[in-house]
Amino acid sequence: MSDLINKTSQFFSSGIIDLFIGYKKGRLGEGKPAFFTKPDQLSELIFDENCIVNLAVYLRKPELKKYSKIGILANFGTLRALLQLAAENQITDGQYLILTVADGKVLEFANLKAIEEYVANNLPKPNPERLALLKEIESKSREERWDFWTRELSSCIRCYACRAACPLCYCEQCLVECNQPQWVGVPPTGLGNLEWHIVRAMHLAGRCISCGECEAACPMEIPLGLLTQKLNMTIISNFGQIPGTKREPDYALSTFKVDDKENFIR
Amino acid sequence: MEYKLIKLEKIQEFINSLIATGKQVLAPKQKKEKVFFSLIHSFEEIAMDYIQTAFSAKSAVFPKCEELYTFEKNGKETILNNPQAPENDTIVFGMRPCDGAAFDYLATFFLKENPDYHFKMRYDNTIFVGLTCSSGDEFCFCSSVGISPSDTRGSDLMLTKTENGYYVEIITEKGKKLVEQFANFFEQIEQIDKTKYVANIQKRFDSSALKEKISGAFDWERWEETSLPCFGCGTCAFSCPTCTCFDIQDEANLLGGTRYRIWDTCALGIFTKHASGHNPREKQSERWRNRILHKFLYTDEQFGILSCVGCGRCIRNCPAELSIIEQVNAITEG
Amino acid sequence: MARIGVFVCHCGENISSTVDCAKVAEIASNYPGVVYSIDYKYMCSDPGQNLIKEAIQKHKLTGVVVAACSPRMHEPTFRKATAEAGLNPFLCEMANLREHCSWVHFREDSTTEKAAELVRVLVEKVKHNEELFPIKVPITKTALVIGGGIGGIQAALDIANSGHKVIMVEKNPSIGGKMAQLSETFPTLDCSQCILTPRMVEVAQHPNITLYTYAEIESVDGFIGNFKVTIRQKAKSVDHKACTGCGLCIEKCPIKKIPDEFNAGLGNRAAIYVPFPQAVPNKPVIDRNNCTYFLKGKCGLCKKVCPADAIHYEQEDELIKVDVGAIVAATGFDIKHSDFFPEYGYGKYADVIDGLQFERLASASGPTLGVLKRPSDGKEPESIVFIACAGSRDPAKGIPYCSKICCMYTAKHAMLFKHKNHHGKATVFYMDIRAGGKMYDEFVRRAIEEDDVNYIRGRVSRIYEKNGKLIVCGVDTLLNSRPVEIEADMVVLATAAIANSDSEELAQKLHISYDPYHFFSEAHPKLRPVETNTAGIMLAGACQAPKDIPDTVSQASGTAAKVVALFSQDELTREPLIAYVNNNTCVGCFLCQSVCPYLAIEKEEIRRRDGTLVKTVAKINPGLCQGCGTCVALCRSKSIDIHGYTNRQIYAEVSALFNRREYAGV
Amino acid sequence: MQEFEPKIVAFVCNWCTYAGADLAGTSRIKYATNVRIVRFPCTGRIDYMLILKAFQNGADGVIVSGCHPNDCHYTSGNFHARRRWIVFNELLELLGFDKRRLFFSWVSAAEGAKWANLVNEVVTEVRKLGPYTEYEKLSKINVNSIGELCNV
Repeated sequence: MSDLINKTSQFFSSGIIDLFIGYKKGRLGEGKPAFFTKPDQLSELIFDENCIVNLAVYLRKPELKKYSKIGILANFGTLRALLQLAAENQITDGQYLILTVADGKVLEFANLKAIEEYVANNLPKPNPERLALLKEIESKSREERWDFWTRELSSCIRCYACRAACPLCYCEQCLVECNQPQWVGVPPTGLGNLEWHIVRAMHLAGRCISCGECEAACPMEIPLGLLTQKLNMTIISNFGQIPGTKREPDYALSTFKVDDKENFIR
Repeated sequence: MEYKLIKLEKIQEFINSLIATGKQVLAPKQKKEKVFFSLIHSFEEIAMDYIQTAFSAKSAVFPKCEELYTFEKNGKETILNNPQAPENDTIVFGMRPCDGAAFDYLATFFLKENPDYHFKMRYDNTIFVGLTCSSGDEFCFCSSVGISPSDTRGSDLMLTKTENGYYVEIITEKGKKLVEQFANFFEQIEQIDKTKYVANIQKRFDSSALKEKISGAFDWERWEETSLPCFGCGTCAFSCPTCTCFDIQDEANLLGGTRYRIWDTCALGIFTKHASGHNPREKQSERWRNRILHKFLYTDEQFGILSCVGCGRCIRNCPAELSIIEQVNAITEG
Repeated sequence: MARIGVFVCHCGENISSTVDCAKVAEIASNYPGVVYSIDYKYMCSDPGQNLIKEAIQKHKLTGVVVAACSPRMHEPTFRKATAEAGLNPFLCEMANLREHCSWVHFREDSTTEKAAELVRVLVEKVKHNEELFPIKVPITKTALVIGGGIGGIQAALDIANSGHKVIMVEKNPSIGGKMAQLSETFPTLDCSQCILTPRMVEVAQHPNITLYTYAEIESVDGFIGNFKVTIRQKAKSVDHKACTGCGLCIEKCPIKKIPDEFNAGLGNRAAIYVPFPQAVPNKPVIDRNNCTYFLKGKCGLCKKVCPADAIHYEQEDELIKVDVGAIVAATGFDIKHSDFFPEYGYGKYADVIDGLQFERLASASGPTLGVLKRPSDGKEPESIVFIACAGSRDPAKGIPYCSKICCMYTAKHAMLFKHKNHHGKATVFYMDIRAGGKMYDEFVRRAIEEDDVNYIRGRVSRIYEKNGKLIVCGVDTLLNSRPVEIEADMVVLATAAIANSDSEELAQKLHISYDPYHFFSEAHPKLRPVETNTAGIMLAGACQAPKDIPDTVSQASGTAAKVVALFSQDELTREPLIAYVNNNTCVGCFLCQSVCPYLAIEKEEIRRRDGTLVKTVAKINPGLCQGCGTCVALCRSKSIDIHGYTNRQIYAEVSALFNRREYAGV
Repeated sequence: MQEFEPKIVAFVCNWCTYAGADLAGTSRIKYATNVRIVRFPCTGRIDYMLILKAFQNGADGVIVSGCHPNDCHYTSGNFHARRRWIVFNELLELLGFDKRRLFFSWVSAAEGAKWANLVNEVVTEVRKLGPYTEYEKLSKINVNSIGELCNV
């Protein structure tokens, strides 16, 4: 940790950064997001596997505009989010100082290409517990699945915390805020809630970098990450495109292959 | 004031009888890691052992999705239908004293000047059964905002767990009626000293120091810095027992439709966004400031009460672990 | 408030025989916003149209729904009528009561009910229609022709002769293309250069044509009528204005053993060279990759001998910017070379040659001055085997398509050989003979019957050398698949025609699509065969697919007609049913860019008055958008919409679908 | 009792299926009256949300149809649409949505008979399924409910 603090401190003292987004110890020992503007604050800086919040979500905050150069301590999800944001023209190469810690060593990424390589070499396998949960739901009958989701989604209060926590939900006007026409029912009825979660899943299909922040942020404990996870798996297996691994656009839903396979078109 | 005792083994029967007589019982229920107020169908569903629910029970009187009225076209005419009051009473069972105080606040907010038809309809039909806190956690701070963990404000009945069962204080007529209706579950008892059953909630901040600073805090220069971790999820407001902001939404087709009142939050950018596109609260720090000032200044100015009851939900639920306690202390320290 | 008129047509009895038109009109009169509703025998007739026009004016209609036949039939008619009454034509919609209702259902209540609902759907849509105006795009009346082969030449001359300016860009030092390399042409056996070179000269001398040879396309921006093209004029190292074309430099150049591209590698040329005697322009360029001066910094002989002082070693590539209104891609094709075929010796047998090499050997202007001599030892061959479909129609080789020209030129080659050597033995291995075309089959028959060419239907499996002969092992599938072995002095492979190696790169510069084989894609395989998907960019010749000369020339003239038609107007008028972006909500993710088949989505910077950048958003180029709406459905924040099928319109239609109570007139 | 008449909406592209339905008309091929066609420029324009909106507005079945692969008037709109449908279809599958009511097809401008058959098949299949009440019920869930969790 001292290596990380020393390095970050040097970035401050040499004037390379004037804001560093990292983590400090949270209430249960996990990392919570922390913003450092002076090197003497850095004694609180930590990084370990319990630092799970995706810090890329903060980059869109207008409050950060006043900082000339921002450093960010990126966990794996953050790195993928940064790549996807670059592919979507939201950040540029070299805009941020990007660090991570791997095997106890501080890594500074020279550019997005370096992140691409790092991500490619370290892509994790899907969490087996999640897969098992998904499988369990998928093995239910059609009616049971409908019932399961109707019940789960009825808890949704439409706080949109899932959206706020997602580093890729950066639209200035979310679809749910379009009211001419009103695409998604705003009242949290069963219908409006289903529509919202369909829209959220579809908008993240091919873009979701699987950081799990949406579900973590859900105050109602809805397993909504399963929806995006399922669509991601569909996209990877059908089209071979893995979101958040490339700095150039490679979006499954704006590309196609002439021989894309399906079995339901008559 | 009258006092009763309900034995531990009787409480189950009591609840089940409430349900059997058609009352809607809203009580704490476990879901995964959290406890929520939920409509229950039998006593077994109730989670009795909890420090605080994830959300308050405000949905009993302020549902997340409430019909204001329905409308339909009949030829050239448009017919409006107001909703009717629920036929049966609702029992909010097992809410903490801070939530009781919050219902007191809600009643002030909705009923003081222009009584809100829909709120009143539900409020009048709801019986609030409070439950004294026997323990608290580091996020509880009711004592800092003038509420005690055994406060009876806002409750119709107040329960305190003792060795012999639940000690019942009958606070209101409504509460008394309920006890009378189900008299066989209750035993007569003398007033007892609750102190030893009540949690000790430490003061987390100095409310008088805060009061001094807060009126000038709008221009405080640290709002941005202290709110940086907030990414605007709004969970604080949704889970807050006193947050009352709502949005009005119509759902309609060519034949008719419904006007709904739904929860809203000042944490969202669109909350204050004008039709012109201008947004007076452009940044999250401004929205965060609004929430803090609303809790500790604006309602004080308007109604003479703080709209923070120290339940600690906003801290427990915050994905970025922002703390209203730390925030208030920062303001007090300047 | 909307004031909608509904006009229900009986279409004689076509609609009214199964739909109660009067009832539909009556029901429609109760729809919210409908102020006038009437049925009539023939809406499209003059009195019918007048009915609409009068109602528009009398009832101050803000929208018109004509419930009649398919809009694909009469939408223009009724929109015109609407416009004549002073209402914007795009405020008129049609409900398809004939093709989609009366003709496909029996006379029953549900048919009338459906008709009334179809009307309601369109009434709700038209309430959200907006006034639209045709898009006008100014046109720069200059065409760019890329490629100076016969396709480019024909297109350029046709356009130039219609009075429009043409800029022609050719990457080689001379125009002429593949056709200039051919000896004779099928099916007439007339000399290729004899018919081509006058055209080449015409191009060079035409007052409307500006010719850039030894030049390539650097970049293309803009859209139909308004392309901005940058041409890279490669350094010729020779000042063509000063050069008299005397040829002294070529004579004195010490580097003379460079394989000659024009002669398909069968001859040599100097480092400073004119590709062939009839080249246009007939002035040399220096091949810097082979010139001693450029490689070693010494020599300079050509400069010393040049009487006109035209050699300029210091010349650099020049970027020339031109504005054009239309672009013709006529970049031609290439062929696979014999080294592509392991079974035929991977190019290790000098006497296994490709078709283009045979053309050069047979050409009077070729390295052997028209005497057929085999490359290995210069002997005149007595037996030649011609192998058709070398690579073509062979999925295993990655070339599943037919190269189209080989059947004919193989017959021609065999004939040319037989004409030069009457006693020679000509054998052709073929899969099928595809001789569709005027006088084509007759030509092949002549080769077989009159010139005694031996056609064997079968593939060649292997070629090997034995005692100075090439042994061609094949099979005759018409004789019980009997193996055959032919001794040959020379083998000519009709190798597959393929796209140019740089065609993909050029397609990307032009923003046009290409097929899996990198041939350029036409806009529609049947109905728009000369245009590309990018408006204003057309195709001529074999850059689209293998083609022979007549097909290339026809297509070039077709393309020229398209260009001239475009240039016949000062402004381009297009239907305004195209996509548009809401700058306020677009976040500039640009994921929509790749979804557009026409590459019409560009980037636009939104700046404050003081010039600071607010954000970059998508912008639909109205010149390129064709109105498919794929971007509209893709856009997450609904920041893109499309005129004529807006989100509000379609949503209103869907919302109006099933409201049975309304149908009953409640 | 009167037989249930399902309400079917068809979202079709202008160039293929709409024209194919026109051809069914000019060929006087009879089919069930239950279908209402909504015209789009291209299948690429069809938003999956509109499919849901159709069900919300009372459709018992929805047909989405356009040009066969490689036949798109705009060359690739249907390819993009197909990808979206593949993903959307998987989502509906996981959600337990009654996909038996959603039909995707390719009907070209020359396939008037295919169009008529498709409509008839869809009407028969959806008639067997009965009215789509499951979706309709959603709009009542949570209305005036006072519990936080599952209000179903």
